[in-house]
Amino acid sequence: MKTKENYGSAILSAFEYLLDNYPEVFVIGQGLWSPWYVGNTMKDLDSKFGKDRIIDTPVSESAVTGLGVGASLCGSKPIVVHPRIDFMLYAIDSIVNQAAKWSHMTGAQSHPGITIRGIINRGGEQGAQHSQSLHSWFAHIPGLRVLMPYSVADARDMLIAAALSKDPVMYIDDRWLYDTKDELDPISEKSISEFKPKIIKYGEDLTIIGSSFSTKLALGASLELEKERISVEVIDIRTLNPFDSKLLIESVKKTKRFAVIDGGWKNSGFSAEVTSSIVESMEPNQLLSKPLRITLANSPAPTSKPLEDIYFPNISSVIRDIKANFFL
Amino acid sequence: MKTKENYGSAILSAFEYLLDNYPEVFVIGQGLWSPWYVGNTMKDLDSKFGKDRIIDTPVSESAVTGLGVGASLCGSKPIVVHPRIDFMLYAIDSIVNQAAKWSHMTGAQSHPGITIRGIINRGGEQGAQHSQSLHSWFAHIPGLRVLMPYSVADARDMLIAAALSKDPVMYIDDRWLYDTKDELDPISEKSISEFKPKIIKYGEDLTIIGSSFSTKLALGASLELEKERISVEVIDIRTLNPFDSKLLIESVKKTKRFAVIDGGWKNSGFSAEVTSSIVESMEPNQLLSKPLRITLANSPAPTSKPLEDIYFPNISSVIRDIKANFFL
Amino acid sequence: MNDKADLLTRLINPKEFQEPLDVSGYESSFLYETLYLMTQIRLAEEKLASEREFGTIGGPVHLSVGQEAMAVGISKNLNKKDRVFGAHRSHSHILSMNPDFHKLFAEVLGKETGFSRGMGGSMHLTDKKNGFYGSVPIVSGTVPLAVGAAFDARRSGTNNIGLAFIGDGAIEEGVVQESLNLAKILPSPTVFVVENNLFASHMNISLRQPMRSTCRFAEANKVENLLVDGNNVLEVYEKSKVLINNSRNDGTPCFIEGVTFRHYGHVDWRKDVDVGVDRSQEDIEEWMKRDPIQRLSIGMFEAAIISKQDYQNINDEISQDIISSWEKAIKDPYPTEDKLLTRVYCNED
Amino acid sequence: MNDKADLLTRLINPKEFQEPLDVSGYESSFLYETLYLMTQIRLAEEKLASEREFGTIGGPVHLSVGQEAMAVGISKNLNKKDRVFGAHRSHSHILSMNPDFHKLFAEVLGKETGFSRGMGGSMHLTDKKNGFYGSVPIVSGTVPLAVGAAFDARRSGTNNIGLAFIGDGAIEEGVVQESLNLAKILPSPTVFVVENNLFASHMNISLRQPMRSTCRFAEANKVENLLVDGNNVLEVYEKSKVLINNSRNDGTPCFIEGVTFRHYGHVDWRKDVDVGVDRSQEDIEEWMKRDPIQRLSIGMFEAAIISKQDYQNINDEISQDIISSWEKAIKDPYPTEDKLLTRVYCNED
Ligand SMILES: Cc1ncc(C[n+]2csc(CCOP(=O)(O)OP(=O)(O)O)c2C)c(N)n1
Ligand SMILES: Cc1ncc(C[n+]2csc(CCOP(=O)(O)OP(=O)(O)O)c2C)c(N)n1
Ligand SMILES: [Mg+2]
Ligand SMILES: [Mg+2]
Repeated sequence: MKTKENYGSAILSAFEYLLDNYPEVFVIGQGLWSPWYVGNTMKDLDSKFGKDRIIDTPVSESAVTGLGVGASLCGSKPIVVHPRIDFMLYAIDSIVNQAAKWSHMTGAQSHPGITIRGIINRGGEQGAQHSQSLHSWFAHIPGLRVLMPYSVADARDMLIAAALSKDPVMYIDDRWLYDTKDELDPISEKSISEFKPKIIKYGEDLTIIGSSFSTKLALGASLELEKERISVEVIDIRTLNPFDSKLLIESVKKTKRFAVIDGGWKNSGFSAEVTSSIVESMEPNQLLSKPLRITLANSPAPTSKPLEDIYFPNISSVIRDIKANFFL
Repeated sequence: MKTKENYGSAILSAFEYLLDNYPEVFVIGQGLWSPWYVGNTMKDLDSKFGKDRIIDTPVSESAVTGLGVGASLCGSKPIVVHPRIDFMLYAIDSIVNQAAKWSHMTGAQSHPGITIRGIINRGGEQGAQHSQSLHSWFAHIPGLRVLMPYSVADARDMLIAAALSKDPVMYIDDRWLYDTKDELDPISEKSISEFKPKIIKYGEDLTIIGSSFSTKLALGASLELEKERISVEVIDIRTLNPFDSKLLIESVKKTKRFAVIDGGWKNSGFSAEVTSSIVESMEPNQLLSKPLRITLANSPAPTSKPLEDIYFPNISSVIRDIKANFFL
Repeated sequence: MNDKADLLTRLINPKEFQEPLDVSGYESSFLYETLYLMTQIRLAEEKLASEREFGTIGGPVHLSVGQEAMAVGISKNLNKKDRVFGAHRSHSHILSMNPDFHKLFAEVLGKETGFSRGMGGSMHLTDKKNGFYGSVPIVSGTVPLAVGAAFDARRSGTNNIGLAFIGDGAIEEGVVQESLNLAKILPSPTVFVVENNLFASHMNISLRQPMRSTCRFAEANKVENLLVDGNNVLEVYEKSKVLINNSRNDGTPCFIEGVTFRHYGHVDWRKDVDVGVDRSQEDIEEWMKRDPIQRLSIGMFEAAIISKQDYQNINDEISQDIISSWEKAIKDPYPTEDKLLTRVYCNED
Repeated sequence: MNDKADLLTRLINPKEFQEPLDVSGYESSFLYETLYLMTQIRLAEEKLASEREFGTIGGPVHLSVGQEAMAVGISKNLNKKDRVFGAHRSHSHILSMNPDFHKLFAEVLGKETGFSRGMGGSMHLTDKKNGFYGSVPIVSGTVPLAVGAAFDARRSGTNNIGLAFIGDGAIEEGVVQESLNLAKILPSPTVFVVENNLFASHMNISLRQPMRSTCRFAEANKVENLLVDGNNVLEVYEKSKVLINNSRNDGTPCFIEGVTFRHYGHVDWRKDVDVGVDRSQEDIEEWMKRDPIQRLSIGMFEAAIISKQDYQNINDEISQDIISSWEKAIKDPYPTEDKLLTRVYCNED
């Protein structure tokens, strides 16, 4: 029996599933006792599962995240929620110095199976400190797993897999996707290592690679390009760390052209990783054209509406950039 | 009149020059009243310039860095010193959310001309939390300037330019370079934007690109390869952000092959930026071979000596990897 | 210590301190200016509330309606060479240093003529030449900056101070605790002003901290501190004057906590009674009776310093200003597209 | 409060508290075990000091020689299901839970047979099954982890506690302040143990904080706390017992500060008198007279619980153990090269 969900409700379903089935799971973060902080993704969890499992907190991102790491070493499966990735900059030590390195430093005798849910919450003239998606940073750190769901099913299934993983996982969802709809199969648990890059549309002339909201742009642009008889293959990355580029390389060997869309900045961003991991794995003459990266403009997020409109890539800017690069 | 300096004493000379000539300069950070914390790079500054300009601090990286940002908005030229980049993870908010974005958020009416000196201090079986060089992270952030001196002259001149710049600058020096020696011209102030990538050895068959200690590896490897009649061009990056790839592209158009050595991790690291910015700027058939990235192993830094030996690239591992990739 | 505890008990009970202020002993002009400034802030924010509700304003606005006594009482002890920092709820702070409606409105609308040239909106305000260095929405983000600005003031031989307006939520961020110690030990003449409105977004302070006053953190760091009725502008003014002057003269930090309450919800125009945890309609109504402007204006009526009609005229005059400033701001240009990239660095390349 | 201030004044004066401990009322076996454990830690660290000086040990060692009473006095109130965390100076902490010389030495040498399988060295120690969850050199890095481990203990219905050993330097990190509030408000049975050795590397506490006792931060967060003579193992034991048991029973945090002193410099074998700011040779000599092991052993001699000869025999026995453990560790294998990559993740791929 399929159920209708949107991306937001799929996240809620994942929480409910986890809380129903795993007493070790608890959720902690800012805004969890408020109905409007994190969209509909955690609605009524506190009344359903109790305020001792759904824990709202002081404004102390650093200690709250560290608490999650410590609890995870003891058998709890904590999910630490940061309503904005921007706020997590206070919690970087616990994530990068402690959680990511703990297994290695202790000779793999103990694993911080914490899930950190960082929400990308941008646009709406909120500006530089309320917009960031630092997924490239976390992709850079060995020891972290970084998942970014694009599809409704992934939004649900990845959260479950993240919570059940013994490794520290950054699960990053994007509020711009919350209304995406789909019909989902009943929940079946998947291992976190199953969420490899995936072809979500087949094509012949060009591969466009994205993750999270960028995959939506890739798909949207590809449908437009299709009308002009340009056949585009679209790949959704899903897992940025550890990153497996096999599928991308195969696809590009076929299409011989590729573009990457990424919701971060360009310099040393994940779009650079995608590009590099492809070009270093095939002889140059297997490509018909130089690759293209489409990213945020090289500035902090502006607040003023007209600047916001050019700061974030959108379907038409993507099409424009692709046509320009590939002379299509 | 040339003076003999090593990388460490060159940094000390820069501090002395700045403190002598600019009353607005003050230096703050942990260990500044200790003779052994930061090598010889700040020796006796406190007794020479006074403990009110050379300020040692509580163990509070976050507030100390924020203090520097605030003071810089008012006309001071603070240099905040972190004896290890690993400790700076507590100060990320002040660097990335505040300093990097301040000019943009305020309509360029006020600029945090702070210098943050982050020292790479690794090896010696110190392990995962005493080893990091997160330059790729800072390269990712618009609004920051990121300088990594390789040469003795740059170690001195970049610090001066950083301190005098009105933008927030990360100046990253590597303790493994402190003993490098050179003869230097007298100090003449340079604008921070002068420190563009630079060819430090000409060659024809292959371009190797590095920064900081990686440039030393590049040069070392190139001299070995030269003995086998492989002519290598070596480029020292110097400024990672804002990043100007023009010279790299010209070089690679000539040599048609390139490798990047970087002291960070691979995934979404600066080595990916170098690679991408080159391949996206030339037609694939202008390259004779796929590019190569040489980075840290994909793990936290180990402590055990035999593992440390394989974790960090060295001249012979660089030569091995280059020969394998380019069938030389 | 016990005095403070008793005072706190009364301060957090909204039924207390509803009486009009005793204005005796103050110059009429001082009272008049104070009332004028508070009313300016109030009406400007009411305008923002309604324009936000209407949809003219695209981004969030965090309103300090009900809290004006803190900004105004403090700013009367400041000068334009001081270095003031705020946070997400800082319209009152910037206006108290310079009540330029047009620049505020233009900024909130993202216009080139705004306080931050349209690059910041409501949550990123700056007006350096009037002493307002900047506000940003990362909670506590500017607090160490204020310590640094104060340190610079001292280093340059001035007797200016750095000041951080923070909330009862911000105090929970570790960097604020570090900043208290740092300001003390350096020392740096930093004034920490806590507007304790008993809430951090939806969460009552009693759910976040073991006590409802935050002065104890100043105590722990041996920082001079006091707890005041944050809805009594005269008390805020008088008491903070002493501490701020000490800071100026000695170069040391101080800490001033005022208990207050916001009339609106955490963000935008809704009163949001039902989404605040431990925030009841009844409380809000009681708190409206402790309204800082009402307490001052009625005090002034009773002392016959101004008449109700005078005050109505003030309101009308301010409203006129607001309307014309708004209309001007609406017509102003947005930053041109190039500004997205040219304002990132100081253009040294 | 004043009692505490008086006590502090005496505690920071090394000329005080040099007398042997009064051991009356204690079981001989308890005293014997305590002395034995402290001596084990002392001699093991002396071995590390000399091997480091000699060059056999490649990485830094932070020695707690002089501070053994804290680890031992506390650990006597702990069990193997408790969750203990340390920092850069944690040989004493891990040995007090499990005095396995061989595992410590092997770890310091980077051998597969060490506490952390050779992946951590001196600064990253773990022995989970004996209650020692981990230590790392980022100052304060494990403090919120201890709050979380304590929270887990409570959630799982046990009466175990989480414990963080920290220094007077670590308390300056904002995350420790956040952790105190968090442990209090949740609540979480976290025991914060401050080994106040008056220094953070080279810097005397008086150059870093306005007061020399750190208990005031516990006060600010309404966390039960006490200040003890950190070189009196019996006092540490007795007084911490009460607070730790409260934490166990009530699920609430507590805070125990002991004033102590390290005989060596910040790192490695040098006494480094001259590089410590405000650390004089004279002070060190006085502090040697407050040596915690000497005070206990002399107390036991005086009470005729053991003889000097017995104690010499203990020392010899331990030294023998140390020699054989060291020799074994030296011969042990390093982790194989594949371990560099296979220990990063939990191998789910
Ligand atoms: C670092 C960070 N964490 C969380 C938030 C979300 N947030 C915005 S305002 C706020 C409440 C702040 O409360 P308080 O400091 O009391 O200020 P008030 O809103 O009451 O004026 C929170 C938690 C944020 N903006 N920044
Ligand atoms: C985050 C961080 N900042 C700075 C350091 C450098 N450092 C190592 S130990 C130490 C002193 C810590 O002092 P304290 O907490 O009192 O412990 P003690 O050395 O006295 O045992 C410092 C500053 C570090 N390791 N981590
Ligand atoms: Mg508040
Ligand atoms: Mg100490």
